[in-house]
Amino acid sequence: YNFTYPFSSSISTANGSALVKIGNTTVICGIKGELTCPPSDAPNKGYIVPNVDLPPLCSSRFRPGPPSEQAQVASQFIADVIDSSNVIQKEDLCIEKGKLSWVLYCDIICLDYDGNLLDTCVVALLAALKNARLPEVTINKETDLAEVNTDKLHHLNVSKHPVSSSFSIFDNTIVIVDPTVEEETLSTAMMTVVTDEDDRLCMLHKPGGSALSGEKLQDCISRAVTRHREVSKLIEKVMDSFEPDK
Amino acid sequence: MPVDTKRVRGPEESQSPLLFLPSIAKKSVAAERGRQDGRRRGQADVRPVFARCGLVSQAKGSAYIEAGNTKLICSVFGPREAERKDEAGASSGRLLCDLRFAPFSCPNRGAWIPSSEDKDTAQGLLEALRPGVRLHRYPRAQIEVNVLVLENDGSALAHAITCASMALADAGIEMYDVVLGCSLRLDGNSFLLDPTLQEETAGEPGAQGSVTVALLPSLNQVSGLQADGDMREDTLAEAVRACMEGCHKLYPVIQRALLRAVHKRASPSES
Amino acid sequence: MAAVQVCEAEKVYIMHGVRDDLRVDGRGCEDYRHMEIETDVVSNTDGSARVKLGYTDVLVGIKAEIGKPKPAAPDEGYLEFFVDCSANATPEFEGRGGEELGSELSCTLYKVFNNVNSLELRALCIAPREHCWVLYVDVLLLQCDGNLFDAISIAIKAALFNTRIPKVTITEGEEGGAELELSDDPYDCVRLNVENVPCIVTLCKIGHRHVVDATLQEKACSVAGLLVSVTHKGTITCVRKVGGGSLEPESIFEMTETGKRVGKALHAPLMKLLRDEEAQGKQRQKVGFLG
Amino acid sequence: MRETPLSNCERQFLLKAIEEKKRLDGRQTYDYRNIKITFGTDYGCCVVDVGKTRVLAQVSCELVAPKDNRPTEGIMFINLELSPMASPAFESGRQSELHVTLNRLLERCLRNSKCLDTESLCVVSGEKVWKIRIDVHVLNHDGNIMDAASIAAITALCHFRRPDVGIQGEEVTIYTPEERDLIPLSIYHMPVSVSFSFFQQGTFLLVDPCEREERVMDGLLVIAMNKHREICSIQSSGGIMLLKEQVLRCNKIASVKVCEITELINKALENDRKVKKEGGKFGFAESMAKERITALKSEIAPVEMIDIEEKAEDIICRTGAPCDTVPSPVVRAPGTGQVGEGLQNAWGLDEVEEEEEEEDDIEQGGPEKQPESETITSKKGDVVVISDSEEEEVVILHQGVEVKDFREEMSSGQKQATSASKKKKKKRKLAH
Amino acid sequence: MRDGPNTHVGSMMDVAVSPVLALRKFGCEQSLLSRPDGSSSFVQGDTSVLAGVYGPAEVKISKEIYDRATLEVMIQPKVGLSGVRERAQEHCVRQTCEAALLSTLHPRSSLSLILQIIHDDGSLLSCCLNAACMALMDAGLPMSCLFCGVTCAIEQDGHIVTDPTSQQEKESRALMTFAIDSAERRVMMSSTRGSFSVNELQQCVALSQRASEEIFQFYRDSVRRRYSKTL
Repeated sequence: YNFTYPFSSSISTANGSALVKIGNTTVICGIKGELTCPPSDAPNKGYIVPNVDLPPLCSSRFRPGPPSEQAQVASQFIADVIDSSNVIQKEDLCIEKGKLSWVLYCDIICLDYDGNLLDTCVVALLAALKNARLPEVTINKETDLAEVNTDKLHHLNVSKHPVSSSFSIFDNTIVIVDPTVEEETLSTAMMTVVTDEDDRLCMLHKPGGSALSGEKLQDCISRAVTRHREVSKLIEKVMDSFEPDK
Repeated sequence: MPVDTKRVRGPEESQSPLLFLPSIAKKSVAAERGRQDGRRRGQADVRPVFARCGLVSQAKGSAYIEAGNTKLICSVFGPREAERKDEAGASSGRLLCDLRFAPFSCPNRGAWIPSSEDKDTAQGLLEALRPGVRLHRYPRAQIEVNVLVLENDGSALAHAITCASMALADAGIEMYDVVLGCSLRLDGNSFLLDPTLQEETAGEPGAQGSVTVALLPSLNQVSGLQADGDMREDTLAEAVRACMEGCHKLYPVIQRALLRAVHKRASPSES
Repeated sequence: MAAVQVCEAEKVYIMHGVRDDLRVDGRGCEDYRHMEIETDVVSNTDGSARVKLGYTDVLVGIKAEIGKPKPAAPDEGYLEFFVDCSANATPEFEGRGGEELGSELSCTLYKVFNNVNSLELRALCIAPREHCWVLYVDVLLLQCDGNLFDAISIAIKAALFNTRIPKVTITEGEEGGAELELSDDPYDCVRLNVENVPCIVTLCKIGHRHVVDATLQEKACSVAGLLVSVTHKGTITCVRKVGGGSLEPESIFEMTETGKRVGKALHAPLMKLLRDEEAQGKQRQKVGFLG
Repeated sequence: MRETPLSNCERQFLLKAIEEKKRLDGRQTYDYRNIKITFGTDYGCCVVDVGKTRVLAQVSCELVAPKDNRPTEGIMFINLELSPMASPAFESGRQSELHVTLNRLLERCLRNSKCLDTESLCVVSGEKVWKIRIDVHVLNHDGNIMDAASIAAITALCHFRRPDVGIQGEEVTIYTPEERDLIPLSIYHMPVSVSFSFFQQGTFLLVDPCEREERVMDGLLVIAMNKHREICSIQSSGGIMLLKEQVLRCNKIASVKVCEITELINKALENDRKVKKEGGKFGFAESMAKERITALKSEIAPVEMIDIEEKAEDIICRTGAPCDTVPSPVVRAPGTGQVGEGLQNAWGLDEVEEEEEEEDDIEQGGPEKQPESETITSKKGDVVVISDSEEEEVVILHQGVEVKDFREEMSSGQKQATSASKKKKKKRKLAH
Repeated sequence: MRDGPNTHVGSMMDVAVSPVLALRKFGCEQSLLSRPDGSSSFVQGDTSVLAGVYGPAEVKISKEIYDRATLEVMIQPKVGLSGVRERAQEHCVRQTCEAALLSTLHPRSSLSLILQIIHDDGSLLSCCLNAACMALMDAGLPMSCLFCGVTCAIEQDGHIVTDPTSQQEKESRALMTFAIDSAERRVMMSSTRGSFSVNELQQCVALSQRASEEIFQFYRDSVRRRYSKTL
């Protein structure tokens, strides 16, 4: 592994934010909560809207304009991770059934692209969610309008801690953990395993590429489990060191 | 209605919780003599600035600047082969500027698609930078400047100018001089130099205005000037002078940051 | 922007001329070209004007529509600007070519009108938080021969002068909601106070002097210019540096000074002209687009 | 990708054939190609083949707010998609001229002819109406897309059933098909378009041109008509001048063709209804030609699961449990607002390097405790740079990065070594 | 010109039916469209996908890769425009095809694969993969191996279901789709939803490998049948 440096930075305009650096890859995640009507098919749920942006700023391979295919795939990956792992119970985001709920916009921007984007994004998302605080909202019974109390801030209830580990595979023989951008382009396949704290898998994402046997898969999974322990310990420590300050 | 099919979509409408704040009388900034962060009005008081070069490993040059809560990151790519080949680009290079605000950079969430105002800010950035760069040294090439505002707490354009010129210098692009930006808010009869977002938006209605100046400090040339609001000619002149003074205060800091970056580049080869 | 190629010798000629306060077309440094203004040229708008400045030709139409006020200013109406650079003006605008210039022009117009004094926005409010008038200002470039900003700003002022917004009365609807009723009488309308609407003066630095109302040739000789928008009282609502060069601080001060002086002098005859034209009323011979 | 251009001799051959009243596929001048309509398993979905041209139509619906000026009318939305599958010349995401023309023609044929009773789609006046959306995908382009699309669209509309709604006070509930039967749309008439192509300045006329013929034609006349011989839309394009008699003749032909096609559609609908009622097999799976040599079907294939579990267990056991002991991350005292720490390497790398890392850590630990980012404060106008802490810090942070870069170079060799060792490990496992 | 719609009645595979662990009836038709260089429609139960392949052909300069062919995959949903979810599926299918195709044999050229969803009744991604493989075969593109897609769902009670319908998908706790290669039956692609244990994963992998045998046998049969006349 390269080094992991999660800096939980404080962007005061966002409800929660985190800057994470793995090796040279740097990613910032900002969370902003807004109020909306809950979806009609699930009136007791809120929304989580993750989007990954790869601006031309982070590497010369990205062009300005609408998000590239890679950014879209990364966005969908993060959305799937949120769905599969239940990192936040969407029911927790509901304020009043059928009337009002939170929508969390999780905007993830890559500042420096040097491979292993997905892992960095997942760590950034998790750290930002853990550090996000939303104001209290009550519905005024008389006027039927929402009232926001910015003095009372609540943490989100982060129920699961998914951590992802990416591997670069070279022809079913060599497996490299935490690949850099060079290693990613040279590899014949990529694989990302997302695990949670109960050692269950949330995601086994291998978008094609050279084939891998079941044994090899198992090997990667057990590495991912170990990796999960390291990373979650790290996030916890960072969060702990934060709390006394506030 | 066109929908953005290239991003994960949320609900069709959502409102910022800030709109639902119980309507407590907003704290009036103007009533106080001083400023909220302890700086004084009318004085060339710039917020503490933290600047650093060379953060983005993939870019030719990059810079990060933090002034108060305003945080910006900038990276520079190029010179590389120009994409548009028209006659105008034959003799001198093209400078391309892209300035974006992160969706979470403002109190109200912004959209991903840049508004025309963002484009205008980028245009202002381009006009301020262009006089400082020796573009004729890069015929048929283009230099790309990308600025991302991570958090906007006022004076975003001014700091974007400073940050971008640092990144250009870090990338080793030939320049006449660094370009420094400074902005000012005219509130009533007093100046607020390097205003915060609150100072930019709040204030008494009436005599108001804002001025942003870009300066080439060692040549003493103004490379960019934008002002709006309602002001007299002499107040404008005074405001421009105040901004220039602010730029000069910034100058040694930027110089130091650049020097440090050069030292850093030189040292690994020695060791 | 539509640019012309000017050779070195011509540049020197123009620069020397400017130094001696004599320009290619015989004007002095602070003189405008011949200007023609006609209002009420497009019948299906609420206000319109056409301005010809030399060969520059712009048409402005204003449409008033009822909209919702912006949450930040619930008791004010607002203006929307759109500048259309059609391929009519120059073939360079074909396709998407004119888009950039158009958005730059409209952004500047937003800035120019971004202050409380230039237009009484409160008068455009119908019901706070609910309804207000939105003025859609559409600018069409018919021909470009330099100094677009000035021509557009004058045309907008004339069109705003010409704008008539129908009166609106609010009645209680049967279900408790307010209903809006537009007055049918074309003479029962609101006029806007355009006294304070600023005009833009663009100054181009050529050599050591600066000129107003530069033609395309003159523009090609200057490295930088300053755009100053001035009200009739002489206050400045917007300043922008344009062009790729830089300016000395002293010359900026000089240029704003000139801008203010020229701008202030521009307002009085303009208002007089507009009033005269209106006074002629129906008898006025419409020139229209054939003239 | 670009379309393969048509060669001159091909063009001449085609024109010559038309002059001799012959067509490539052996049809007569006024003949249509074979029209085949098949339905999907769900309502409002059909595939129409006109010769080799194939079009898929799907109707869907949702509740939306009506348009302000038409508060009691439902909305009909038509979207024709030229899928890149149909022809290499079609690009996805870009609106070509052909695309716009066809969309507009289809809209005029269906929406402007008011074939659908939009008022019956109103649920709550001014608040909720049904929006009927017709998606037409062109799957294979062999000429005369317009006719195929119009047949597909109207057939899908006739086939479609929308769910029933109930209104209780302000609540609008949509019933599932199990609760209440689905309701068909009320269709006033069935407009079908017929295309005529003209050659040699209008001297020769062909019905239902195929792709080759479309490429050599001079002009096109599209007439949309229903079986009551009411013209719904008519458009000529291609810049030919037609005589009045020619248009009238086309009209006559069209009325005959439309009747035939309507008959066919009704028959197909009837057939589908019957099959559905009898509980027989239907859907695309059934409509697939069994007799073709290119097609094959298989019955339900069982998958044995006997030793799956053992196999899975086996794999897991062989790889062994992940190591439980995790090196604890080194956490330094947090600074004023930012925390940064390095994590030690977990496995594989040499001890020497780990030592080196620790050295970094120590170096880094020091300054980071100090407050960050104070550069200038101005006192009475002059600049004082409190740069000691910052300078040091910047230096260190940079060193962090550089050391890493440096290490990367250094350790690239090691990395290979580690991966090689991994490889060995795996081989050993396999050898078990 | 490829062989036309000759008539030939083949024998149906008739095997004992087990209600839980089975692939639904599946069928395939190749070269059914006239324009594309290769086309196929693959039907699994009620799920149906149509695939068309163009290429190798001229490539746009901006997309040119100097040592191999550029593969583009487009998935067209039945209703509306394709969004981010389709983009992620396209990405999976593209990388799987790229691994199987010997694209170095056609440098500086373009291959495009278009998948049109005809009907979605569960196991959509695996049906897309199967249709893609058949279309690539039909187009006669050189491949190092074949691949097939298998979807497994884990129900709430822990039972594994192969080739689930959309109803089963909705009720399931976790859903996995694998692409299996024909050479060594290894996992080429994997895409999952929901959380599951390692053991469950390995069971599903093993199951998919078993199920892939059936599909490859089907591939073989259909190709044999198709070329039976020309032999």
